[in-house]
Amino acid sequence: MSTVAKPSKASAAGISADALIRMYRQMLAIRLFEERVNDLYTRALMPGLAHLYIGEEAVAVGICEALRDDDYITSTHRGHGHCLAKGADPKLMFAELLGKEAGYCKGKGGSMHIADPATGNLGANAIVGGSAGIATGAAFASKYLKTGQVTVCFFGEGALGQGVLYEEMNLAQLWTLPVIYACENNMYNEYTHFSETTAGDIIARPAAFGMAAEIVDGQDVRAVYAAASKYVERARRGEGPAFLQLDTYRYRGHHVGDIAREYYRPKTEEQHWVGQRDPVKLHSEWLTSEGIADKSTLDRITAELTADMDAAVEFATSAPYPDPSKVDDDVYA
Amino acid sequence: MSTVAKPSKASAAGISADALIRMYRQMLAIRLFEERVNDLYTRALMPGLAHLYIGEEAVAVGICEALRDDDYITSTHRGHGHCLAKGADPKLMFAELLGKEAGYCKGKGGSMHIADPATGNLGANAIVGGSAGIATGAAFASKYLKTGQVTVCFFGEGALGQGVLYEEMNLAQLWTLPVIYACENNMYNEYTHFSETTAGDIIARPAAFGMAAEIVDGQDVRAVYAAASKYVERARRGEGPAFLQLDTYRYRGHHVGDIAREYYRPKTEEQHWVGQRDPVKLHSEWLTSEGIADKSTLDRITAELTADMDAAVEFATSAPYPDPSKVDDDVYA
Amino acid sequence: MPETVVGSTHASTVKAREIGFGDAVREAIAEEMRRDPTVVLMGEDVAEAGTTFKVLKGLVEEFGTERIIDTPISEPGFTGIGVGAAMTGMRPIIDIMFGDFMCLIMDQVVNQAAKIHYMSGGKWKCPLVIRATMGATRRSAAQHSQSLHAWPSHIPGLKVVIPSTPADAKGLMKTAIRDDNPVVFFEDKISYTTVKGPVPDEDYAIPFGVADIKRAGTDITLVGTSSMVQVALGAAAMLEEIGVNAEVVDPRTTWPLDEKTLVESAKKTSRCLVIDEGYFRYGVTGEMASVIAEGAFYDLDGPVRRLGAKHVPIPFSPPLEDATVPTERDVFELARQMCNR
Amino acid sequence: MPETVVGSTHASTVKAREIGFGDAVREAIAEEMRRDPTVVLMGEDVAEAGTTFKVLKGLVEEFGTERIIDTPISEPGFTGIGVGAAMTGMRPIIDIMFGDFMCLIMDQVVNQAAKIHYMSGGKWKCPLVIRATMGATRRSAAQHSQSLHAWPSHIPGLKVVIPSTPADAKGLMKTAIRDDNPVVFFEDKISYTTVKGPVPDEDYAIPFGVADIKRAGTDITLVGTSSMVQVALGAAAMLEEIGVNAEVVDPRTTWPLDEKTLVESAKKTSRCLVIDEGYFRYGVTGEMASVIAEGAFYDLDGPVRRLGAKHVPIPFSPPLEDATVPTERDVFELARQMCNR
Ligand SMILES: Cc1ncc(C[n+]2csc(CCOP(=O)(O)OP(=O)(O)O)c2C)c(N)n1
Ligand SMILES: Cc1ncc(C[n+]2csc(CCOP(=O)(O)OP(=O)(O)O)c2C)c(N)n1
Ligand SMILES: [Mg+2]
Ligand SMILES: [Mg+2]
Repeated sequence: MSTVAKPSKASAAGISADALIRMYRQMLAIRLFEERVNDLYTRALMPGLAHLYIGEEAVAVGICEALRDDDYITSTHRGHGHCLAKGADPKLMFAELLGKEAGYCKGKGGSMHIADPATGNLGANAIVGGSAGIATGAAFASKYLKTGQVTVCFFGEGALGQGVLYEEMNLAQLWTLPVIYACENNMYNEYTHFSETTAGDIIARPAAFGMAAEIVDGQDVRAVYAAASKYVERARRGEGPAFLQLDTYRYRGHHVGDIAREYYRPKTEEQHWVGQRDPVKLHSEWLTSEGIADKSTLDRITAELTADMDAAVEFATSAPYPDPSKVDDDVYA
Repeated sequence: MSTVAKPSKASAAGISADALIRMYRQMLAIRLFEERVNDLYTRALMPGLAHLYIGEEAVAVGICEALRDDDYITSTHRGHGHCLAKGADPKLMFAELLGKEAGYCKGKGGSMHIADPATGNLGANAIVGGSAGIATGAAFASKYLKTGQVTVCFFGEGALGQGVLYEEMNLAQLWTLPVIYACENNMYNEYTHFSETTAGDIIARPAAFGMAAEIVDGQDVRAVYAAASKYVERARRGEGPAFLQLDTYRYRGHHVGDIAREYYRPKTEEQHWVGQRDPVKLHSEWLTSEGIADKSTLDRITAELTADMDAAVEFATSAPYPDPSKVDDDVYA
Repeated sequence: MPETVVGSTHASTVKAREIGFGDAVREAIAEEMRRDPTVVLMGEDVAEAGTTFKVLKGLVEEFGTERIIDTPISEPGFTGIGVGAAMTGMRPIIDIMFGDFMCLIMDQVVNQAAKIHYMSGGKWKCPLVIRATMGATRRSAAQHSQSLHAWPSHIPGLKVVIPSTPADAKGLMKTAIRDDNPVVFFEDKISYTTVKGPVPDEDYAIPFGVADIKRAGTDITLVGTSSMVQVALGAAAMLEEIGVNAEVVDPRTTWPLDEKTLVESAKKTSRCLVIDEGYFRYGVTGEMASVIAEGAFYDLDGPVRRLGAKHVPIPFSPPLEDATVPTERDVFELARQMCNR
Repeated sequence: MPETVVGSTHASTVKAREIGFGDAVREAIAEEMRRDPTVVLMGEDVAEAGTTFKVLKGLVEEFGTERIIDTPISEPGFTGIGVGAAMTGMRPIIDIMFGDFMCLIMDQVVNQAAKIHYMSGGKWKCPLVIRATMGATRRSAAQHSQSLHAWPSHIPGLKVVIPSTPADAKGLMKTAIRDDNPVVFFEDKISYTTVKGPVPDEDYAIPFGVADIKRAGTDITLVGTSSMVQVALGAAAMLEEIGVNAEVVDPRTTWPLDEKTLVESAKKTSRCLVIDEGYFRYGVTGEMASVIAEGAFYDLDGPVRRLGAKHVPIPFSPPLEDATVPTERDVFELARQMCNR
């Protein structure tokens, strides 16, 4: 990013203007990416389903901004945002979503399995809670190999239902592993409100293992970044794992086909979050009001990203499918 | 029990003399039973292995004294004590331990699988944490069928490593199920001290789900009974589950063959618990010092139980094995 | 309670309605819930949402949230509850959204539910139904497309149902719910949208261990399971055109297995091909083919042959995924070759 | 690093020592840990206790608790750590005390470890070894006696090893640790106390997918796995006495499977019996028998026959348990019958 900002409250809060604008760009990239996913689905160009991250962008972006390139993440069925925030190329992502040979996984993974060693992405996971072990294991390796890497395990609050998560938290705390459990609390497990599935307070669960834990406003990218930075650096110093509860909201359906949602959540609730708590809007307003970026800068970013995303979609739609004979490749290393 | 006691601190504490003496008898029964198990093993009369409950008697007895006959329990690999405390017949137990047709499970279960509908025993379980689901499910059924039954799920502190336990605690608390999670903290998971396997405080874990939880001196049968009564009646009233952490100690090896233990726990520690904290001795001393039972009463109980147990062993050793053709029976109901 | 127990080919002989595969399952569950108040169903998003596949829509309205129960995302946890409740007077149905999640509940199913009757010397019973889905071709990728029915079929103490038609699904689900043992019931999820068929109006149940001859023939036996029954029937139609008269046999339950019908059919036709949608290796075709080969060896013209899904994780990309599951053409080609045409 | 890759019958041709089955496994692990610092082993009571079976005694003294790691009783948890660590530069060995606990870790093994290479289009690797035990006759009852090797054998992406001798166990464990894929390695736990054998002094590894002819013969092929190899050899000795010369073939790995050696042997002898200690139905014998029947059909005198454990949960009582596992006499009787003696 070229815009250099004058000193402001933001840099006073210890975040550089570069970082602040980069976070805006990344959130917007996710938003534009996901809108195109929805569009591809609606136009019946995308096989299967996809779970959109729209509304939750500040979580992935704020956290990944706190990571090194070689740090690891694990992701979920709702993984496009994590993937992009960690540095993935939208072209290769769209290609994967469409099942094309040029995709990150040669079309073998699809929306729920994008993985990319180059950006430290250990993979999205279609098993709820299924990546808790992988993330904790990567942290184990980083500690054993003394690489200084930190791993972030993203998961939805629904994963609190999976026992393996508690096994991993116990192990991570016992062995002081550099892993951050990032619980994206968007309040719904598919079509069920989390209060119907969750006894007690979420945050009490990691705390029960003696783990550092904090509730963060997941719509405020700066707050997310600040909390993530604190615990990532702590983990990197060898002081152990942490748990972040990131309160957020998914604006769209559980998946692209989930249109009629009123039987499980009220329209007014959606309107509140979309209207009052949009992370992209909130951050862009803050950036301009603080004088860190002016409207023209933000407009230019939007234009750039729109062009990029459209080109990426074009690349993906015109890319070839893998030859059926490739089905037998990659079963074994 | 015939001895009627004069009013005392005990009945002031709300426990009848009958109950107090019955608890002594039950603890002693377990002690004598287990000594004979060890003897059978040493004389190579018992197939497989057994995990002795010696030292932990007050836990099973204090809890089961608080239960109705039709309440349920689930038990563990270290299950003889639970089984006896819930009312099992030593004859049929010994027969099962020796793999005889007359045993509780026709010899098919053995030491780790004694089960008995007549005494509400849903079964011992050789999978650590494996009965958490069964116990919670029985509580679910009792609530649904409005039977007023309560289920106690016994498990060792090692089972805190099993994720399914957290799933069950969450479900039990959410659905207000009448189940008591009785965590027998004897400080060792086989040959590993629990502090090497357990991050944070045990009691914080149920508390994280909003569950009622209490630490109890597991060597004090009256304390165990008092706590169990409180939470069992609470559960029976429909006020939900509870978790008891019962601090205790196993005097013998993890199993009968675990003789040389100094590499994982010091002799002095064993001596302390055996010498200072023996639940049978503590309770018998209290009974006599309070004048609830005199030495001759206790001696008579010892004599009776010794005769019973010896007869039970005799019954079991002389009972026939099942015919090999029976192997195909009972696979399906 | 009026009830007809019917075996094979009933659907063509009684008054029937045309309904979908999922509807048939729902009807069976609803009817059993009406008949027996101890039947409850629990799983993720089964109540208001009526499952992710919308198959149970309407049940919560009739039976309430006390009996159609939404759970946390705790497959081992609520399966365990099912086991305990089944032992203590209830007949729970546990809904496992994707059969792939069977991986999470094997301890509850295999070490607990399947064994408690035997381990207790016959004293405790566990009348539990595990409903799970199976099947690929929905572009759901490797963790949402598996057909793992071979696993429970390997475990003594379990019964395993893999219905292929609405009528079978309904009649077998009723038997599953009434059975005193743990039953794993696999529904091919593509059937929800692609399979319709006649279902008798009357109350009926189909016994386990009775194979159904879905098409009588003389030249070759095609043993098909679940979605592969439809594929076998399609291939049979193609074979007809080249003068090969194929018999299509649907075992309907992998355990108990109707060995007699399988063997008799193979003896009659002297050629047999077994087709299943699970991973090819160490799957159910190996057992079925062995049973048939052992029983019909001296009547066979050639070895029993097998087709399963390719032995690869299920890929996402449509052309790749489509290459993994046996097709009508695959079956036709192999059968043709076996018949020397 | 000097290393000899040897296939079958090496043990008889090189300088060797007589050691126990468990010692062989420990030696393999120790040697690989010396050679590669990224190899670590974790499980319950593996360090000071050297496992419940005492098989790994001494390793923690050499490698320290950083590399021989005691875990909580969290099989899914530490298996998951193994998967993640394997993906990020290590070669972990996960110790699953009793194979029955495989039921707890199938999600980690099947949905994660086995699929990550494929799902990522070949980008991530998972060089993980899962050591688990199998086998009955120890009076350990239904939850501690199962032989569940059929399950992972069914899953593409996994390799599965079932060694029968110390030499094989050592050579195959080395290959398992060096393999870039998840490998499930089953040790028959009764072997720890009952099986001793010659193990080459030199450093060697045995490739996967190479069956070993444990005894050459001409009249009947006995395919035995794990503990059943010894049973087959015992039966072969009995058969010898009645003039039947049996060949005993040990596949050593269920996947990859050395189909060629199995089929060639059956073609040569014209009779084949497959023996395995897992539950009989839908177990590994079905696949092996089918492969052999398909490949050798026209050379066979009769159907390929199979023996497995009885299809019942493993009972505790000695006379009952002993009735579940195929014995030398069972194999002898069936083989004799197959040879019309
Ligand atoms: C083990 C498992 N159970 C169930 C599912 C089906 N499923 C997919 S997403 C989902 C809800 C997840 O909710 P949450 O973890 O809060 O994530 P969100 O979708 O809200 O981001 C469910 C139940 C699954 N994929 N894996
Ligand atoms: C799932 C599982 N993992 C491991 C074992 C082996 N094992 C049997 S008892 C035991 C230790 C149990 O410790 P704890 O729960 O504290 O009970 P205790 O023996 O102290 O009574 C272990 C690891 C098992 N039976 N089940
Ligand atoms: Mg959510
Ligand atoms: Mg303990």
